[in-house]
Amino acid sequence: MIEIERVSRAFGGLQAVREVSFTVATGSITGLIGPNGAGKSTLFNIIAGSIPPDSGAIRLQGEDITGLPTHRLFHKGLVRTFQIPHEFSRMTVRENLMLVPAAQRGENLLKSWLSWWKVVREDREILRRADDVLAFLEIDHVRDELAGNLSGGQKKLLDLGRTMMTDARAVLLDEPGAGVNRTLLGKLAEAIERLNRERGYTFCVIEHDMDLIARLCDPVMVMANGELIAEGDMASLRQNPQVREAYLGTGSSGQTGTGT
Amino acid sequence: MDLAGLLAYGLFFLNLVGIYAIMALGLNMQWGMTGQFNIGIAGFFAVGAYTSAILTTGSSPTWLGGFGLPFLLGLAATVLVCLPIAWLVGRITARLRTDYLAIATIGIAEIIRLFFLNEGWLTNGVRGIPGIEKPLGTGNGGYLLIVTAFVALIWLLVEMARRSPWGRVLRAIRDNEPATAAAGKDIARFRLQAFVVGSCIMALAGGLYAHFVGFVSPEAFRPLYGTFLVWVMLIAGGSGNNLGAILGALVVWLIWSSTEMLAGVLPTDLIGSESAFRVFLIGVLLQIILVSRPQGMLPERRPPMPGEQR
Amino acid sequence: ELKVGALMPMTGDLQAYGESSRNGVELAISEINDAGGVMGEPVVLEVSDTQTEPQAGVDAAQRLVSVQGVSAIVGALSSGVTIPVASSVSSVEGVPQISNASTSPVMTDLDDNDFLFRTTPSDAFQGVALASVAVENGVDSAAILYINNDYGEGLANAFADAFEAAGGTVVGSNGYEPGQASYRGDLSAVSDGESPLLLIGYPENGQTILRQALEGGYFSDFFFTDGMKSPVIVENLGAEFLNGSFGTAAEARADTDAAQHFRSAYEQAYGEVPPVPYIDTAYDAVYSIALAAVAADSTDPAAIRDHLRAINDPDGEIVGPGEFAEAVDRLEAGEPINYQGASGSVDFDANGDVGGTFAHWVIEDGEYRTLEIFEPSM
Amino acid sequence: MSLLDAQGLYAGYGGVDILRNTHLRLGADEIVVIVGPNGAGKSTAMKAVFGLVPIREGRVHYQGEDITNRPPERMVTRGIAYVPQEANVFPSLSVLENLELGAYALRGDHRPRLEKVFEIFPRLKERRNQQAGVMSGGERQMVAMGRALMVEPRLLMLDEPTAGLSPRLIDETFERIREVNHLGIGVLMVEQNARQALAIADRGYVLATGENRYEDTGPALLANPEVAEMFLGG
Amino acid sequence: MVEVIQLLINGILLGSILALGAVGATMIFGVLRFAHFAHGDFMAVGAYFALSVVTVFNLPVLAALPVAMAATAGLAVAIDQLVYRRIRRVQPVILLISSFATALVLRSLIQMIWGSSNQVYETGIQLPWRIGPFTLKPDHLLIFLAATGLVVTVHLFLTRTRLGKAMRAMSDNMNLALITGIPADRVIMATWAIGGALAAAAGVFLGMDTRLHPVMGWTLLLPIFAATILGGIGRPYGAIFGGLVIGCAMELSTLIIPGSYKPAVAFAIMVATLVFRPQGIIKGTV
Ligand SMILES: Nc1ncnc2c1ncn2[C@@H]1O[C@H](COP(=O)(O)OP(=O)(O)OP(=O)(O)O)[C@@H](O)[C@H]1O
Ligand SMILES: Nc1ncnc2c1ncn2[C@@H]1O[C@H](COP(=O)(O)OP(=O)(O)OP(=O)(O)O)[C@@H](O)[C@H]1O
Ligand SMILES: [Mg+2]
Ligand SMILES: [Mg+2]
Repeated sequence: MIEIERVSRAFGGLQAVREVSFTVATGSITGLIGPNGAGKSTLFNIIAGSIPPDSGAIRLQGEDITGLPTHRLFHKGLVRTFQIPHEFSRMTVRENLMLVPAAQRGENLLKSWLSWWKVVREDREILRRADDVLAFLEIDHVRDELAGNLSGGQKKLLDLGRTMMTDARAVLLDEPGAGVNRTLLGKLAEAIERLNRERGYTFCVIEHDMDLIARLCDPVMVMANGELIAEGDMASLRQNPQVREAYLGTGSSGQTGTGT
Repeated sequence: MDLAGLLAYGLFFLNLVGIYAIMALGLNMQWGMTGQFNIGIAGFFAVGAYTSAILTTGSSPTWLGGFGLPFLLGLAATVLVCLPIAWLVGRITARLRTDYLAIATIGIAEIIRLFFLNEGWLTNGVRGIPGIEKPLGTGNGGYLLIVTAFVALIWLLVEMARRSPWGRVLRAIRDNEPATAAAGKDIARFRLQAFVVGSCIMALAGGLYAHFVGFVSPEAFRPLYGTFLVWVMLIAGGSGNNLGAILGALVVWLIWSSTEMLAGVLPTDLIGSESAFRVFLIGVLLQIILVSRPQGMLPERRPPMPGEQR
Repeated sequence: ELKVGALMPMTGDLQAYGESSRNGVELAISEINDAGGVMGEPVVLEVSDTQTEPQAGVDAAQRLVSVQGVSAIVGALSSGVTIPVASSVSSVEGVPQISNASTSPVMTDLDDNDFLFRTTPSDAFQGVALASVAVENGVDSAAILYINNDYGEGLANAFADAFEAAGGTVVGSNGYEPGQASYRGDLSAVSDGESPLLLIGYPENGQTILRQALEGGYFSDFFFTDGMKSPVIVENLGAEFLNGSFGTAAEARADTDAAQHFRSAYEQAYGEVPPVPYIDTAYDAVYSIALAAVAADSTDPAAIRDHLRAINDPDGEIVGPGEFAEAVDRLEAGEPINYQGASGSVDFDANGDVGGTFAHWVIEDGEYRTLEIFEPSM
Repeated sequence: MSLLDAQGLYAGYGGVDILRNTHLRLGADEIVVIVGPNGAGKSTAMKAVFGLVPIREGRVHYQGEDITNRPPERMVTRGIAYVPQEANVFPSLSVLENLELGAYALRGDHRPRLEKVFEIFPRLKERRNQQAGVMSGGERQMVAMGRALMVEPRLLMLDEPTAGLSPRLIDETFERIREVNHLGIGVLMVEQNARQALAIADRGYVLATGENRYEDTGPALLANPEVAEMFLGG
Repeated sequence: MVEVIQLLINGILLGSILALGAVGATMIFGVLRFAHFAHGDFMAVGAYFALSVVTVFNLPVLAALPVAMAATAGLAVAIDQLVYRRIRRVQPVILLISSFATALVLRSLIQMIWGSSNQVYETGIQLPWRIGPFTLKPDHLLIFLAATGLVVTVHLFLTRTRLGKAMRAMSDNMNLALITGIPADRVIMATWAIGGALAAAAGVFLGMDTRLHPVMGWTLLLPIFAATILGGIGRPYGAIFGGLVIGCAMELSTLIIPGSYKPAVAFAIMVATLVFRPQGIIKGTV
């Protein structure tokens, strides 16, 4: 689905991403882990067109998409979330979701003026979808609240909800679990699995919660200092000394494995 | 001070209010809905006024005239002429953030004004263009009907735009650009559209103004009356709220003209200069409005959800 | 009761002129009222501020007409305000409007239903007058810096044409934008190091330009038009640098009774000689309106308009501003009069314009002194 | 005497109470953890204590002194440091400047303090001239913590300090928190990594819809099956 | 060539006046995130304060300068406390419109107190020194030196005290600044005081070079903003640089284009800067 080929990116003297290559297979849920500052989010930014790579190429289903602007990628079915939630803070939660669907008739000003009733009808349909998503994420009680007033975790959920409003084929999730309550996180994992299974979404997930990664992802890529240092399933990575040293540490969090 | 006189002044007054209300609506599309800080309103206002003036007046040896088009065609032309200009300005300034856009647009507006001032072959330069007629020989009353019709039409169009998904994208852009891009919206396109539509509305107001006062010269398009007053109207009325924009135009113009009577009440030796005191009063009233109702008289309300009655 | 509206820039760029023009208006009204008023009632003045902006100007004018119910308007000053007021208020409402200071040639042909008049001559005249004065002073080449508005541009062109026709050379001519902090670049652009500078403008920026011209060594000799005839300039810059500078201004023959009457009355009322131009023109505008109302025996605006020319009957008895009571008597007796104002004969032509005489003045010992008053030969 | 004692708090944003009769208590050298679902009001409780959300009813005492609704900048001079959940660094300032600003309210040489922070987060020393706004999510979290430690607080309030940190750093962070606590600093923190947090905590509160639901020692809460199922992810 | 150099000298003078205004404007922009439209009128007020000192106590202008600066600083702080403080938490645009109202109030107050005609500190003309083909006016040297001195003082103040950093912190995130224990109100007051004092100095210098008039500052506002933008918003050093560039460009422009288009030069530079280097010539992201 997504082929990342020898992608590099430096910021000043810092080589944030170095010659990284891997493939996110269609229909997979691929994990991406690594220490803080390893370059994971930077890689996401490159894939999603937010920043250009210094070298290397990105292909989406064989098509070269390197350097395409974000909104074009969206229409090719590539969607992302942000590590720090990017909500529309002065719009309501519902509006945050209703914004997302592509090619809305009413996004054309002339059509809005000339065929108002069709626009309203279409919008009603979108609203229904949005309410479904909110109910699923258990934040429908705040649906008319301004998104800026949500709690930190609620914002993360809203971010995920926006990807559910699309007909995406490939979704990049940057730490969907950070700050989300563990009980809800379980449900979130379910949601991701279901989207993957039922709608055929392909996921690439950055996450520091090893329980979540272990439960969802196969394969898992490990980055450190901008390079890809290992890949495989979580169980094998846990045994990899390099990964343990760079990332998991020896303490409890890497090992208390199967919480759920 | 008889009733007929008051009525006559009222008609006149409302004409100007209507013209300013249209400008405030145009600004609302740019600022209230998209967050584009355009302080070059006077530039587009001037483009509209001059376009209509040049196209509808009789011929003259000193400036490019003699087209003698009818009123409505002149107004249509304001929009058509403004379109490419606003598009160009919008393209140039597309990437600019709020404060930068503000200062760029005020610069462009001044350049436009200096152009009209110095290119006499086109605009009769400093002398201005006289003899712009009201359509069908209407007086202030008749013209008020026309202006009111335009205010209503523009209000309807802008309000529909605000409630449409198009408006929703604009508000999203105002809120958070990267996230809007991540949601697949072509930010540059939407911003440009809002800028161009808003500017064309201002140009249309310019055309109405030219026919109302019958004369245009560069003096009418200096920043104070061409731009800041419109801002004051929108902010005092309630940015983001289209009725607020109209109400703001009414209230602010009322303050502007009624302070003169207020200032006359105080003895001159107490306040030095009556007229300076009037400006002082305007400033103070404005401050009071801003401090006591910073959201404006009619604050922004979120557009109704589809199916919701509002 | 006759109500006269004064539409003056009490704020904005031309404020200084607005305030003194109002003095002229008030002076005339108090004299008229002392002489018994119009139709037995005192004349009432309503002042309104144009802010030197057209939008505010038309609004103020409409308020004067509709709310205050004035029968005639004196003003406005700048053509940029006077013309919109004429085309959207006075010609529509049918109220005569007499500008005391707008000199734009555009007004001559304006389609104003014959409601727009002025008591100051069009720019076209002064340029010619100034050229002949310059030649007379031995100027054979000159640089011009003019304020970039219709006043400045009109005068600069009229002067340049007449001056060149008389054999002079214009070494450089440039418009300047008001409100700049530095005009050194502008000065440098027109200076050739020896020719004198013709500065057409108003004291606001003119003073800065003069100062920078002197301090930068760009010019040391100057001549001016009426706009720069202001004692404050000499006061602020020092007489020694300006002595010998000369200029023109629309001015009535100072030796007429009317002019002398005006000057002494003004001095008595305000404790100074009229400091800037356009005060006497404002004063005459009020007299014309009052006399026309008496002649029409009505305060109806259209009737006043219809009689504005009638008070200048060439066969009539000449009356001046100090003789209002006599003029009223004559008019009531049905005899024709010919008003001779402080600023000149005030004979409105078919376009509502007046011809005019000009003063050739010089600065001597820091004082403005009028050398002669003459009528330019066009 | 307890370090912090908040009783019967009612507070919220513009009219609606988010906190309803919430109470929190913290002994002088305790680590206390607040857990609960998203939107429960955990962050709001922290903000209310720190004077960022007006308290409508109830009192907050710090070292016996009433600090209810005091302005936040006064809290710092009293020795309370707070790391908010979001927007907790100055994005356009460098890491070093962020840290220096942490000690703004304090007099004297701050270099020793700076060294101590760098010791805890060596990564920050490496990247000290980096603009904080472009740091990775985890790095920012370190900057924010470091900034708070610069005040040498008596009471450290942390809102989800480990969100976005790698497992290894989470371990380290909790380790640091324990060390800090051993120096006699009270720590009040909100955590979603509840199991680990409760494991090092002296006591814990479970907050749901603005009310105190459970309150016990860390291990006891962990052992409570109801709490585990509802709030700790089973 | 001589002409170009002479114009450059003039440009540096104009530029140093612009720079004084721009440094204050840029600091206010940096901390409070709004374009302060009353800044030009602060300049005018400062100039008139000095005029009062000069006429009442019969002092030379430079002696009146510190008084005018202090008085204007006080005025700026007072206006902030009275008006801006109350609306600081709303949108910056409200502050902007409010500053516009402040501008109206100040300008009309000047008219009511000092009248609206042209005034000068000292009557008469100061004849220039002639150095080879160039002319230089003693006052200009004085203005340039004083402006430089002021800018250096501000520089030292910002770097030697923690205030500069605190200002940038506040412009980043006011809430976080509070949490960090930065006394926001005091920092803001200091910003206003410095901005007001510098504006007053610029006004006094402008008055020495031209004349005093109620709108003297207002007309200089746009070039000041142009300088601010050119230098990168929130960058005091950038503002100095921007002021000098705009000053020189405006003076030199008359060599190429008609004087009536002169104001467009500043704007054209400004727009070009914005389009091609939006962060300003000296990089400013604050
Ligand atoms: N725009 C930028 N300019 C300079 N440096 C940057 C920029 N963006 C990221 N970096 C640096 O690049 C490195 C990689 O950052 P990145 O955000 O990709 O890390 P990450 O793997 O996502 O870490 P985390 O898990 O903490 O989010 C970091 O050291 C960061 O400071
Ligand atoms: N500024 C605000 N204005 C209005 N409501 C707010 C505001 N901030 C938070 N809320 C609301 O208050 C409730 C509690 O928010 P709070 O941030 O305290 O939750 P939390 O327990 O910290 O959740 P999380 O674990 O997700 O961070 C939420 O429903 C939220 O929508
Ligand atoms: Mg990251
Ligand atoms: Mg929280």
